[in-house]
Amino acid sequence: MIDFATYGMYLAAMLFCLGLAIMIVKRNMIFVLIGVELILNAANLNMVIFSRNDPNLGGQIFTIFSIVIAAAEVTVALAIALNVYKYYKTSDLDEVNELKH
Amino acid sequence: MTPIDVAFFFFLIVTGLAGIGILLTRNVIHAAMLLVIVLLGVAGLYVLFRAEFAAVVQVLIYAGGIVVLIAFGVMLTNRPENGKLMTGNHLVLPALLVSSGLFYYLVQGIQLLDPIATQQVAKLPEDQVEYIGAAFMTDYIVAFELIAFILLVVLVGAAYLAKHHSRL
Amino acid sequence: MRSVEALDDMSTYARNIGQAIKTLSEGLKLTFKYLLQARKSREPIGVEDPNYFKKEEGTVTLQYPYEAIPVPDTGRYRLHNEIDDCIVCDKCAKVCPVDCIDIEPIKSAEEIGKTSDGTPKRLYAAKFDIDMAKCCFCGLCTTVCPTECLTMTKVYDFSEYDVRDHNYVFAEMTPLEILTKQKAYEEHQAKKEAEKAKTSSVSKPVTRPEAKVTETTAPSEATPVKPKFRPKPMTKKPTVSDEQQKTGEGAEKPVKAEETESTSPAKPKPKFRPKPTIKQASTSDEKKESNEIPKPKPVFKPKPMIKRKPKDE
Amino acid sequence: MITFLFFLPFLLGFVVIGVYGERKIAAFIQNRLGPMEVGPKGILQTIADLLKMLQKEDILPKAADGKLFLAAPLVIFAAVFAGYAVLPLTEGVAGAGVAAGLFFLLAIVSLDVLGILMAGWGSNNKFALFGAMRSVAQIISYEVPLGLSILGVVMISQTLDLQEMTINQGILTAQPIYLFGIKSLGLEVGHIGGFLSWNVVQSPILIVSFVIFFIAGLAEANRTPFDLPESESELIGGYHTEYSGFRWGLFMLAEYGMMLLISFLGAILFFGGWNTPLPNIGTLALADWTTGLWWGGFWLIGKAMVLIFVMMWVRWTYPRLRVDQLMDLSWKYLTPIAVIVLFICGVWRLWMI
Repeated sequence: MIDFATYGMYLAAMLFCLGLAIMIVKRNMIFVLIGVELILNAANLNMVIFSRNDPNLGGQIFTIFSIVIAAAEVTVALAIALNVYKYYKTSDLDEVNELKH
Repeated sequence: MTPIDVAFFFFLIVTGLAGIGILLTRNVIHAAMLLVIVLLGVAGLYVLFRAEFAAVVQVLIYAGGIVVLIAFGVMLTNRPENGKLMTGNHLVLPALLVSSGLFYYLVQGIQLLDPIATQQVAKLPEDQVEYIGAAFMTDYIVAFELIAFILLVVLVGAAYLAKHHSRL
Repeated sequence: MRSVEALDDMSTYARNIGQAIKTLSEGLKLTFKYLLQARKSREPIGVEDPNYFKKEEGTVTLQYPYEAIPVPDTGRYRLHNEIDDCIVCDKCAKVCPVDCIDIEPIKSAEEIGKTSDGTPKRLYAAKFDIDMAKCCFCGLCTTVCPTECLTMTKVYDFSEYDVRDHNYVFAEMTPLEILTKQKAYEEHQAKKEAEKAKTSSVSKPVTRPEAKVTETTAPSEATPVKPKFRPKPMTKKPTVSDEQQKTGEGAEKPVKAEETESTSPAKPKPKFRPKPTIKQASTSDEKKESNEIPKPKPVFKPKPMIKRKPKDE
Repeated sequence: MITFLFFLPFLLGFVVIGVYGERKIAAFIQNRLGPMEVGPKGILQTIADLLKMLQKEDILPKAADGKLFLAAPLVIFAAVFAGYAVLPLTEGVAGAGVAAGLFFLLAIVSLDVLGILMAGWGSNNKFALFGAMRSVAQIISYEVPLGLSILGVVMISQTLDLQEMTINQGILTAQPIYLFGIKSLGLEVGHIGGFLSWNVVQSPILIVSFVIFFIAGLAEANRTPFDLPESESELIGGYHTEYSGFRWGLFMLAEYGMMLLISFLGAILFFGGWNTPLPNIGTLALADWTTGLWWGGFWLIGKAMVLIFVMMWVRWTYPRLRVDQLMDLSWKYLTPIAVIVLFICGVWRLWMI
């Protein structure tokens, strides 16, 4: 029997670190958003893995909650990104450094 | 290797490679499409970890909804340079240091876990969909209603934010 | 006030829905009716048929190559020239508004034959091309034709793969024949010149007209401009058209006419439809005129004739 | 696996017949004859077209984003075809027995949006991009009324498993079925079967639901009157402007596959799936006689074909909508009505059945 759970957790850790690296490395707003999604997915994957041991399916249920929240978060983030782009004419986060309106 | 093992490692490897691909690519649209692969791979892993409902939700909301939103966002907020949407990298070294260090410690942590304990599979409810539906309406009713409320707020808020304003 | 407006809005909303359902179902009913009518189909009946305009239901298309609406007997579509009746008068080419007829005549020393209505022929048609791609089907050429050899036929489907195939060649002389005819005429002229030179002391009135004739041969009947304008291969053979086959066969008369020196393309003799010989008298009159007119003003020779002729009719 | 082996050839065959049927129906509605040349009555026309299409060059535009461009048709087709995995074909023969089958179907079909987006963006052509943007906006918008109308059915039949849902609409059900779903009438029609036990008859409010489902399904399949993603007259063909040969064929295959999927789904959700429409009348046990393995497949495909015909009929009747009308229809009309119907379905389930 292959230890699915451990491999899954390795993958989750890897996704988390990839997401972190993407958030730091990339300068584009959308890329940062993608990194956030990866981190959320890593967390969800871990929850699902451990939910296997839970007859109450708590992990799964919270995964679903987290997915829905992620959808809401992306929507708002994109609306903000759209506005930032409209104002600064760029989607590069380094150039968006003034608080002035 | 049973077919399930093959499927498991297939999803595992595809997900990992696509994730690395996102880090390496400089094309935003390619990154979004690789994100779809990651999300579908994770959904496949959900199925193998006996969470079919979560997998379907993942496909429906993440792959079908969020990525499309992201792709739309890319198209609306980026100016293509000679046909491609490219973005620069910076702080490569610190990022690699931080993330690989974190990865090292996470792997250490995972190895500390009792492998036997993680393999014990509890007896899950027969009809997961029914069980989850009931749980939403009983044990998790507060969270459920909160989510509904948040979604409503987000719907209104995003529409307001994205509306054409001369000033915010 | 506001509630009234809201009520109003709601009623328009409901009305919209009701209207949508009504109109959509009506549209579906209509198309379904047509779908059912498709069992009936239009028959290939001609315009003479009293039921022609009564067929309102069912599919209106005919499977064209297999079934076609009969063409009325008076249908005027593709031009056809009965080359044996043609006196190569060039009227059709002159009257054509789109210049689709291209004629190249060769003069002959003597009368080379008669058309079926008795008009004497004095010109060989080295080239008689009608470019149906240019033709505008006005029918003017058929009205001016003195011998009624140029007609519009009932053939209406003459599509081709190559636009050049729309150029119908009616002349049937081979290049060799053309050369020999030209040569014969030149020799004839030369002979005349020689005779003239011999009898140079003879009174002028005799020589004058003949000198004129020699001059006019080169720009014979105002055509020399055209060949330059449209250099078409004269030997071009249009693909399969019954007209063409007819004209190809109709090498009879020229052969007879030129017994003396022709290399005689002995082809099977065609049978000719007897041509209506109604206007024999008038056309022959004009023919004579045309022979006389060149004397005073050769360059514009056929012009007055063309104008006069429609008036005659 | 059985359904996979069945549906792939079936889909290919259906596309051939469907294109021919579409052209014939279009012709008849427009007083024409349609294809008549290839084969008797033009039956082989589609096959000839197919052969021509397969011989064409697979063109990759120079400025296109190669990877996205080449992968897009495959993604679209795979997404649509994956939807077939959970369809119950006949009695006892169903695809993957996923408990959340219907949910899975909705999820996987929504993936073809990505393929369209990839095609539109990858082509690097403004018409393709316009078409893709329109298409994505349209599909996402119409997923809302589609989902809501399906949710009503799910509420009434209390399951997400399509096979179970089908069983509950025929004589094989274990549950009692009341006429029009009204218990107080006291007419138990479960043993009569036939069309009386279909969902639309079990709870007549689902007729409204079906209309919404059908309209939204048309929009999902990018069919006229909602074909403005590919509107030839303005966008040259929308997101598949740049495609040629076999990849273009995959788009067509996906479109017809989507049509067929929506038709199957409509038949299963509202018209009893593989259940016979003939009821048992006393000793004349028509329903019993016409229920079985082969009958099931026959009835399901027959019902789907009727719906396909209606789609084609609609296509050749109505003009194309404008973008704002499209959005108005989805958000101002279909979605509110779907919500109301959903509410009524809940009430119906609680009090009537």
